[in-house]
Amino acid sequence: MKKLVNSPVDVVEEMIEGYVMAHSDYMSQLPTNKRSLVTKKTDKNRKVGVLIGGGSGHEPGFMGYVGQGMADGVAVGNIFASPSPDPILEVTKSIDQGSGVAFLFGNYAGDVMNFGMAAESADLEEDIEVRKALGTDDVASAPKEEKEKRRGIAGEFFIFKATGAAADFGYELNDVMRVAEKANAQTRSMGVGLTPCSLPQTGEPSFEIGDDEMEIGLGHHGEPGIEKGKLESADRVAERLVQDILADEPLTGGDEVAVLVNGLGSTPRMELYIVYRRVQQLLNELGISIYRSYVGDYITSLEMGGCSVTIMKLDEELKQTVDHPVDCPMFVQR
Amino acid sequence: MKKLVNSPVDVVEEMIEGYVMAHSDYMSQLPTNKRSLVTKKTDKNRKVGVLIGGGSGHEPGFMGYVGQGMADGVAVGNIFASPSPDPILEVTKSIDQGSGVAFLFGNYAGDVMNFGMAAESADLEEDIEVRKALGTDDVASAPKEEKEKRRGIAGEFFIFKATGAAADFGYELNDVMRVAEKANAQTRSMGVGLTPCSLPQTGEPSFEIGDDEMEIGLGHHGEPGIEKGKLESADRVAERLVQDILADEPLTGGDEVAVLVNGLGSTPRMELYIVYRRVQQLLNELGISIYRSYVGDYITSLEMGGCSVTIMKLDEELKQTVDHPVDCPMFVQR
Amino acid sequence: MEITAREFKTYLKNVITMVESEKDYLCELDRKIGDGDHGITMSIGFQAVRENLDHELAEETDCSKISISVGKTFLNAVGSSVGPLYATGFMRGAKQIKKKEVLNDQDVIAFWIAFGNGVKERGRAEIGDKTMVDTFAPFVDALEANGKGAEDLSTIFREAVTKAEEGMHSTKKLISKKGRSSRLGDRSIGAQDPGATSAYFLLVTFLALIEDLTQKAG
Amino acid sequence: MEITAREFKTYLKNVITMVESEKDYLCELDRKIGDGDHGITMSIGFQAVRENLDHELAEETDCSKISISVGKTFLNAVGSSVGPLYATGFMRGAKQIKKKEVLNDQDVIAFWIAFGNGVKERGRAEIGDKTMVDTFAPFVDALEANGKGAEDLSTIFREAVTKAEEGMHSTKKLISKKGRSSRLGDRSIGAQDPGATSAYFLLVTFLALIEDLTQKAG
Ligand SMILES: Nc1ncnc2c1ncn2[C@@H]1O[C@H](COP(=O)(O)OP(=O)(O)O)[C@@H](O)[C@H]1O
Ligand SMILES: Nc1ncnc2c1ncn2[C@@H]1O[C@H](COP(=O)(O)OP(=O)(O)O)[C@@H](O)[C@H]1O
Ligand SMILES: [Mg+2]
Ligand SMILES: [Mg+2]
Ligand SMILES: [Mg+2]
Ligand SMILES: [Mg+2]
Repeated sequence: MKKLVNSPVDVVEEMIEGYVMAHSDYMSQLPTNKRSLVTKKTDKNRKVGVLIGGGSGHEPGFMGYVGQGMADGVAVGNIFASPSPDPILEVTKSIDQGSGVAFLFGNYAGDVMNFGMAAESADLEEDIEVRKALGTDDVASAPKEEKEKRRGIAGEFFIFKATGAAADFGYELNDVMRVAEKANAQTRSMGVGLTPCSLPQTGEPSFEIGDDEMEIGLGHHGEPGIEKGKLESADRVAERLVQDILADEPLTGGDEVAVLVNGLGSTPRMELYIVYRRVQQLLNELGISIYRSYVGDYITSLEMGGCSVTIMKLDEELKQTVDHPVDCPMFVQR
Repeated sequence: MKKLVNSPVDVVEEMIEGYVMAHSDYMSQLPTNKRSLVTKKTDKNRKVGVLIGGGSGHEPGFMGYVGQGMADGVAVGNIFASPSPDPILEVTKSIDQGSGVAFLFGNYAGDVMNFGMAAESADLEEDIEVRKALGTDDVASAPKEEKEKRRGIAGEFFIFKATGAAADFGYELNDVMRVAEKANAQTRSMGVGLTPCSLPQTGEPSFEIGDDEMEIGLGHHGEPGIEKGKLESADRVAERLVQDILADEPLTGGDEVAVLVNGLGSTPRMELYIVYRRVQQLLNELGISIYRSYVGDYITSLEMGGCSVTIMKLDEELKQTVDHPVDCPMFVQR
Repeated sequence: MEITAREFKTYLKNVITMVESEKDYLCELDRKIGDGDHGITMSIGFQAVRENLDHELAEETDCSKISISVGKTFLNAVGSSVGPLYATGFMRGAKQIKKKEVLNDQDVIAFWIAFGNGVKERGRAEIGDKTMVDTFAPFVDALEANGKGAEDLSTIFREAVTKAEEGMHSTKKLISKKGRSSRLGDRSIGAQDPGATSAYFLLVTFLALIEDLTQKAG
Repeated sequence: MEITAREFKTYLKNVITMVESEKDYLCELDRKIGDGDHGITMSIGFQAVRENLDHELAEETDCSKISISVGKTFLNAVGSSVGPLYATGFMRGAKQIKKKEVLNDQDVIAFWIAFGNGVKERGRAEIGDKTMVDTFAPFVDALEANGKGAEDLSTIFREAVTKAEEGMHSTKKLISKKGRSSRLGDRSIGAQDPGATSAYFLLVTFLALIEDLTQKAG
């Protein structure tokens, strides 16, 4: 597949360079590690540092969400690969204000190990209190009984947003983590893939798929889904995704939710809004009201085609976090 | 090509429905014409109405730019087709506050005729003063000597932004149009296409292209470019695009510019930032400083692959317009 | 020859059928030099016209009103370039046949001359710009030259459509000067203009109606 | 048998070569059940190790320090899942050969037992989870069972690598329980685990070194 790159080996470094150049008023790259980026804009109420991270190739995830109202810093991994402990540790040292740091990342073997090792070093070597909250929103990735095995996909956006807001509210680490965990517990996602992506180094499609097929419940690293199905209409896809989410966590009339219809990379907004339309119809039919919606490319898989639906059930506190303004290079909310 | 749609015939209507549902706090659809959308948020200083429009399939262009700080309303056409005069006229009637309306659209035969007919009706039937500013930023679309024949592509974003800001400054129609025309005169774009898009109704790729080829100077309706070339590295592509822009309007050391690296639909942000990196390097080498940059999907062609570079030369007034905050469903700037 | 409102509607229905069957071909032509939608646009427009004929116009017997309504419906449904062009054609044509429930030879000729000139005025294109004007202009010239003569409508119209066809084919070797394809410059050479093609289909379908009616009368 | 620091580095260089030649194959395996990058990750990691060997480690003669440095370099370059896994292997192995410039048979066995156990502890995977532990666990078991016996290193290691190979093949029929591929459930059956495969390559390359040295000595 075609890419606008120089050498595949340099894509991550060059992307970061371009990103920091384009948003020099927002971002700085730490001198200690070029994979460590921190914000230049922090709310003065904030005590607890918020660190996010993971593989690259998910832009705007994750570096796009560093800024006011969301994360203080990010550790950037290779494409679809967790960052190593070193850049995580450097960000941690840079953003800690003495009240500890929240690590937010998706529940993937690599991330668990690397962030775990960094957290250990932060504690032992730097005496910084680190707490971790893992995104596990993908209902397709494990059955309900093994919820702790689930992966994080687009729903991580809601976790970053909620946690960033909690930090801006001036909460202490305990409360910041309580909000992070609540946001994750209340958030569920389900995705569908139409076309694969390809890594710059191999150029090979990440999965084989027929012209009339779709991957249901796929991850956001170009992995195949849990099931291959016939390609269906936008309405049927929306129904399937919403059904799977509601089967996992039944919502009832009167509930309020935030909704994210996330594009995986190459799906036009036109299609995302067509999907959104049906999602809202379905929820409204059940008496569930949508407090706020997000439609667009929030966490992608390079140029993969398809989308996911994420529903976060809200209480008063989460509503406040949803409403909280944000100013990041790739996401702004007033 | 695969699409997440229901019937291809309904895509535009369903997209608009989903859009208005998702952003009901921002947008309303006029009862008189379902292709007419107007903002619910207007700056109280604004006297002159700003109307944008064009074909759909360019999302966030154009409906995504209706809101505070940009346009008051949009007329939505079929995919890659100008809206007809009726929705344009309805929006005009709705947003006019008695001080006239600015029509902003790209210089395409269809748009010129339809917006022209609507402007005539607004004048004759409704006694509303309408002035038109056409986007002609695409340097590839005609030689310098026939500048008035040039098409509008991604640079229209800068025109919308500048004109919206001018309206918010409380300017009268004359001054709003002066800013619109200045913004257009100072803005140049040049694009490159790697992969075609396809219309939902045909599913056929919009152009044939080899695995190692790119279309240089292409339009944003999936049209072929002015020239087919070998696919080159991101740096070489950035150099070619910047060169073509500078050859058209030489910039000199000390000049300040706004830059937009625009994705055409399926090009990952990673690649856009790699292109941006080289663009900034080139401009900085010439002593040109980048006042503000935008990198992302601003005006797309469905799922087309590729990007364009836009450079707007700034004076003090245009800088103010660039800095002016915006709150639209698909674009927010603080 | 006389063409009733009912037959005028038959013509429009034949156009609808023709557009559906040539839709892919028109898109194919537009993909080469434009944005690939010409067949779709024609189809969307004439499907709206079909609705219109089936409902609002079901009882309408004034050919002029039918033509105005068709023009407006087409325009509202498509916008685009062809929307204003064909809509203007239908509106200007309508002016020539005001309040007529039956069209005679001179009405038909006047209608189509006004139609063709309307398109040209709206688009401000000249012959040789590689647009539908390359189909309409020689067609209008032929009608103007022979329209007042002694030949029957069928012969006059056939000759004019032959000129239209030549005009359509001539677009192949032209460099585009107007519309979306003009950006291509030399790359537009070799491709036939989609609008010139749909224009020819509009005309040849009318010719078929005339020939059909002549045969029935004869 | 004795393995000098220089020979230990030769081993690492052989691994680098092996990784480059098996890169596409490892990606291919990872595409089936993971994210398709395992070969790339291994290559990025061992290219960084190559840099390291050529510069920082060029004069280093302490096998333990070499192993620590390789582990850290690999980890820093890749992160990912294999980063912590193999890095932990190299670090734990290093602990067994502290300050040694030359490794004897028992050192080698201790190194690899610690390496395999380190991977297992870091990943918290069990045998049968369809990971590289399916390669390492039977390999470690074999070394532990035979390591103190009378046979020569070459024979002991060859047997252990045979077990590793069987372990690697066993992953084909397993349902993944750990790592990226676990989401696939039943769909993961039939595909060989990429990490189990690269682990086997690490071991079989070491076997080749031993056999090479044995031959030279013999
Ligand atoms: N200014 C013009 N005058 C006459 N015909 C034009 C003009 N501009 C475009 N056309 C015709 O319109 C056709 C394209 O129509 P269509 O594909 O429906 O519109 P669009 O270009 O907006 O996609 C062209 O092939 C050409 O014949
Ligand atoms: N918890 C674990 N324990 C042991 N090995 C694991 C574990 N998780 C993953 N692996 C191994 O890592 C391999 C994948 O490595 P790689 O593709 O480099 O990382 P990633 O999954 O982050 O893309 C798997 O094939 C598996 O053998
Ligand atoms: Mg990976
Ligand atoms: Mg069009
Ligand atoms: Mg067209
Ligand atoms: Mg992998």
